[in-house]
Amino acid sequence: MNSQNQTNGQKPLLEGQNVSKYFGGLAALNGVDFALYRGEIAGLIGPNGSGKTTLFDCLSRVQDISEGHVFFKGVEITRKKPYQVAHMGLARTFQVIRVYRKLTVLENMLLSRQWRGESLFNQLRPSHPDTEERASQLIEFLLLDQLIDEHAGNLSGGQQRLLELGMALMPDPDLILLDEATSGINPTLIETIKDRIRQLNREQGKTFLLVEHNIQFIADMCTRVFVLNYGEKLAEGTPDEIVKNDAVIEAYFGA
Amino acid sequence: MNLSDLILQAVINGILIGGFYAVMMLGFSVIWGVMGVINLAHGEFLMVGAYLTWVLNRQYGIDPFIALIVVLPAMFLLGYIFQRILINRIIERPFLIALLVTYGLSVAMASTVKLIYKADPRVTDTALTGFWNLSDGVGIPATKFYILIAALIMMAGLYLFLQYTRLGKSIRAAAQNKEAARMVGIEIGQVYAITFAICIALTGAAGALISPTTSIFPFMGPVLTLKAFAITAMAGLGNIPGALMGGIILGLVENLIATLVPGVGSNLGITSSFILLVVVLVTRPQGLFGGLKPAEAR
Amino acid sequence: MKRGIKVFTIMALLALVFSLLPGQTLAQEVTCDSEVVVQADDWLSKIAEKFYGDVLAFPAIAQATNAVAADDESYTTIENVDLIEVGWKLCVPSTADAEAMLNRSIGAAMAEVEFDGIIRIGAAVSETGSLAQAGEDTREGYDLWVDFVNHEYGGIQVGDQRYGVEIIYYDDESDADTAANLVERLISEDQVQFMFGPYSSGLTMSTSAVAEQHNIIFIEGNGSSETLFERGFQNLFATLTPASFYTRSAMDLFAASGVQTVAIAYEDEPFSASVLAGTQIWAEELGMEVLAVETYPRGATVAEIDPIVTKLKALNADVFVGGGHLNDGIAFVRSAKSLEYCPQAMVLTAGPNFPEFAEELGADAENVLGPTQWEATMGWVGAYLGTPGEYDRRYQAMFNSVPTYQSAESTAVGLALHAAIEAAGSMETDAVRQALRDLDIVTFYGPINFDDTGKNVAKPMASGQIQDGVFTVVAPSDAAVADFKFEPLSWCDG
Amino acid sequence: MATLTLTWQRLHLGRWGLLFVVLLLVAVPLPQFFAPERNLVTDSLLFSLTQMFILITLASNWNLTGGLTGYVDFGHAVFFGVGAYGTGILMGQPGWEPWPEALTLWSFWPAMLVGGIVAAVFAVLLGSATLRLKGPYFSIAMLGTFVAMRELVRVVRPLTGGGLGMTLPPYLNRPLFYYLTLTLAGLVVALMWWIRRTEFGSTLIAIREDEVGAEMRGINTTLHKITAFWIAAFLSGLVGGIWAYQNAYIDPDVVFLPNRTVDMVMMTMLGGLGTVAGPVIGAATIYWLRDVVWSNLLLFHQIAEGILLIIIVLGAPEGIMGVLGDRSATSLPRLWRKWFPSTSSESEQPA
Repeated sequence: MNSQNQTNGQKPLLEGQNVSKYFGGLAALNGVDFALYRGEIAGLIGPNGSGKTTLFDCLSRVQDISEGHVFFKGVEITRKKPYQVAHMGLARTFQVIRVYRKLTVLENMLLSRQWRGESLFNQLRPSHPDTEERASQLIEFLLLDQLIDEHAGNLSGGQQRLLELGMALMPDPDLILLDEATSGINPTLIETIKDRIRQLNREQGKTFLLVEHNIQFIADMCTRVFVLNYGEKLAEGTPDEIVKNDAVIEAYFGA
Repeated sequence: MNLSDLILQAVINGILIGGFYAVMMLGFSVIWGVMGVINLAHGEFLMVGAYLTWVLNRQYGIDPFIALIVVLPAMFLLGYIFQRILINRIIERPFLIALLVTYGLSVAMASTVKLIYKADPRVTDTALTGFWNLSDGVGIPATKFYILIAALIMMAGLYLFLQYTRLGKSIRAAAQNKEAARMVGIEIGQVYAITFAICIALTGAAGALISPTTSIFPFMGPVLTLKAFAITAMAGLGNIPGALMGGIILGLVENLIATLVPGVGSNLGITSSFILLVVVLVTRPQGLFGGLKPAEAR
Repeated sequence: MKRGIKVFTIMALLALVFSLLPGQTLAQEVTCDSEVVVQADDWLSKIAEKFYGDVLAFPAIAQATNAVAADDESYTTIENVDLIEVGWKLCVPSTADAEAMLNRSIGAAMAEVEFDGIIRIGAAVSETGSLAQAGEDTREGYDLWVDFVNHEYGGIQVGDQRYGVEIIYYDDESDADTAANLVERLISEDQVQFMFGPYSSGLTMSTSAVAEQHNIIFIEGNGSSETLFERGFQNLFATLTPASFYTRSAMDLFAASGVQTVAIAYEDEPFSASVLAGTQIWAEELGMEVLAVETYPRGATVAEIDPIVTKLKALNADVFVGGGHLNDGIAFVRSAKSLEYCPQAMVLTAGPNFPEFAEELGADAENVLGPTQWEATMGWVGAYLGTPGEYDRRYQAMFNSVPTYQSAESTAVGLALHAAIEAAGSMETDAVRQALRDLDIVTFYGPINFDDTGKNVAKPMASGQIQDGVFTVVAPSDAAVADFKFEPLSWCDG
Repeated sequence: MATLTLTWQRLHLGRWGLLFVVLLLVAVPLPQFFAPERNLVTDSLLFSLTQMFILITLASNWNLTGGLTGYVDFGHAVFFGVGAYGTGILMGQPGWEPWPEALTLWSFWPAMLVGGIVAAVFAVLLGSATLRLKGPYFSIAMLGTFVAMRELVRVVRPLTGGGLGMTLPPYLNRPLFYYLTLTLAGLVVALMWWIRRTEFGSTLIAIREDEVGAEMRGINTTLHKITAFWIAAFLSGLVGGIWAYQNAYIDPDVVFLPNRTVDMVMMTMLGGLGTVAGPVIGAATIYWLRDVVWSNLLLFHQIAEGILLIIIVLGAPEGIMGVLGDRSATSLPRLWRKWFPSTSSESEQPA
């Protein structure tokens, strides 16, 4: 379907123009251009330190973008605050798991609801039943319903990743950035995660951008793959194109 | 004595007191840098050092500067003991715990000293007095100059120690990265104890140095702790050149404002230094001069 | 490195041993006739009563207990004879021993002094905190008066009855909240009939308000800030000369010596502030010019004082007047010396009159002037405690330390109450208040005569100068014992 | 009975809530037993309780920023001070030309209220700068602000009377202050309890747990932090005003008392950081402890207090609530491990 998207010239959901990030002297990102279209599952790969997570941080505005522009739904978000970007419907997970360890699974989910247009005053009441409803549905959907009142800190790494995925889905975003969604997770769970992602993409047309070391995962899931190396975009294309690409092979295996 | 002379004198005072500030806060800053403990009992350790000096000075007529020979090791031991029985328990715990425990320690120490020596203010006598007149009335107070020298020597000593000795290196290693330090077989507990002991020795020495210039009394600690706090935050943790810079900056700011703004006396001196601190913190949380370790919340 | 630590350790231990030398007391040989364990609401005089039939013999018990406590852990050392705790084990010597200790015959004494009751007086003084040291002086002053009334004067005469006195102390920790609360407690729980003041104007501020509210007479000798008396309180009386008069006599001296200009710098807290406010007034009256008025914060160290001294040095006024308490007084002299600040004369509002001042500063203290409420050398001949000299001896015998004027004015507080009650012939607040208003007596401390606001307007404030290491009264002429030396400070060449 | 328990559960009060309500029921009629001659409830008792309520209020306020939001504020007393001086200046009559006549000789209630508002505004301005700092740096910055304010008050002599301080019309109606502070304490605790249950409360905890995460999940952390900050400041400002009026006299040293902040922290710690009941229990405990300690060991009480603090903090970092909370806290070996962690163990997680 994404092929059509590109052919009928639909505006990209997320677009980066010449995105660059410098730490002091060295460039973590150097003029990266990319476009992401509604309803696709794209992959972002590259050797360690190639700037994948930095790119995510820039997109979700945790880190300032030194140069270039980022557009989300046609709106420039280059200088927006993280929470504003989140309000616009961009959610992400983290390579280093970020859950509220001292809060229960349910509370974690409730806190990740859509906050757009909520005045502080409205928040001076307990969570809305609908929010709780949605939260418990998602928790079920992610097979965490036994742990719903468990402190997030007590969950296993894999369960925490699922919880993070849930927290990312909670505000019903249009685009979800998954950072190392499968690292340190046992294979069966990986399959679960795959199913969930596919299901969401199929049924709700959610767009995904995955950062992965696990090439197999990428190959299975993605229709398009970007390859970063030393902060520059090395290649872009379908998974099989990428695995055949010499530059990529060199970058990975230094052959 | 015209305005320029006045400013000159203020600058001299500022630099001299700055030297003292530097050596006074160095222990505080290194302890914070190496073991992440914010020692609110810092001023009290200084006070103990000062009282020890006073006893030596009054009972045995030992000059404060010579008393250092005794004060340093005595405070070293004191520091070592305190680290082993108390500070050990608060390392690597939320900083709030360290703050409260050391605060409790400060209260206990001050009141104990008050119990032994009463609350009367004391002062020591040194042979190194005088005033070297440069131009009409402007000059260098000798005692404070010698204090500055002593301070510089001690700081240089600590610097060399940290840079070149094996122990010093392992202390820096521990500050940079505990785990790695453990891996390469550094006995971290011992390193911490020695570090703390050295810092307290230094602090006690600072007490000895200040004793002839101002009155010492059991409750003199908190003000100094505050200043150590301020300078550390400005200078960066455990950064010796930074400490000197920070100390002198604070000294200059205090003196210039107090000397040049009419009517406000030295009230604004302190205020301004703290406003300066807040500004520095907000604009440059890692401190002005970097430091032993990246200044992140512990 | 390990050996290094060992060497350090040994030296360090030595040093620590040195540092712990002071504070040793010799225990004299005492045999306990019997021993008691303190019960709830016991106090020493009560126990004394029980064993000797003499309320006033309690010092013997305290002395004996302390003596044995020195080498027997099971006994408790009594820090403060007015405060003993349940469960303490006390040593009660035989009557003979007790008489030996008090060197007077007990029981016999009782024959003449049989109290018809005890007047309970409350006082919150600072045992700890920033004001601890002056607080101690205050308390010792009160204790001396209590000792005098109970053991010598034989109780306060009210009509045809004689009352002993007892002061209940609490520690206000130099903290206003605590002080106020303690006064509340003294008045409404311990049911004291009269209140004595704490040390410092700040604490007197909050405590006197409480007493006023309860309509309890509140006499104080250590809060001289003018603001105290501008609140229209009925029950507040102060024996000491108000702060604004502190430097009066010194200023007169300067005027006589042809001083033209004055520089002022003071610790920014109520007492010093009013002293220096007064100084400005006198300076103008006497036609002197005030070149600068500077302030420095409380608890100032060399860091805060150096800039001030530098500034004043530049202005180069004839004399310097300033200071606040003993701490910054000492710091100021040292700072002035180190920067060679040489006014023709230096007046420190508090400091020179403390023995510690000359003691600590040695030669540097020479020629420094300071106001004093009272000195042992003064010429007053008073009712009750006799001359200042006699008071001095009595005080030294009791506390083996030299009395400061804080102690003297505190004792005077007691005497004022004493005189007023006897004059009123009653202990009713209104009667006593009236008696206090009418009071016009001369004591060892000087004349006491309160105006409507409760200030003691009768007593002049003296000025003293450190001469040959001794604080010597040099003004006013009727109190002076030596001439004012208008000579340069020790670190200045004339 | 059954229905009652049901409604009870619906209130989500929990056992501490119950205790709180019971205490309130006891406290309210207390002054009615006021009978000095019978010495049942004396002025002194009322005054002590008043001070205790003040401490409870302050501790709870501190807990809002320090406990829930995780921003350890070592200068919170500055808002108390601003409130106190705000009230003092409005009630007094500073002889200073530029100061408008309209802003003098107010009566207590409006003065107190405005004092609180001033404190809140000050908090918003201050917070927008200092709340960017993390961990101890925030603490230092606030400590610095505290000291700076104290000295500034000295310097603005014509308005504040400088070191001379200023006197307020003395009005020592203990029952009044008792009820006033009781009400305030009650309100504050109720507010904390409510906030803790609301989304706002959870977002604060989220900020404490992981600020970046919270921000990225759509929470406007800055706004929430500052809100919590000024709410606490406002309440502390009110307390300051009350205190000033009750003490009838203010000067920089009695108002800007460093120990005041430390007390708040200490009490919250003892009770339990970030819990609603914690500050209340902590404040009450320490206040009465002090009462006992200071009246019995005159010379040693400060030493005792210092050591006590150390023991509390090392012994029970989660405070009384924590100890009551986890059952295993009573198992000795665990306590031993908790109290004497060997330095080489990574057991403790950072704040």
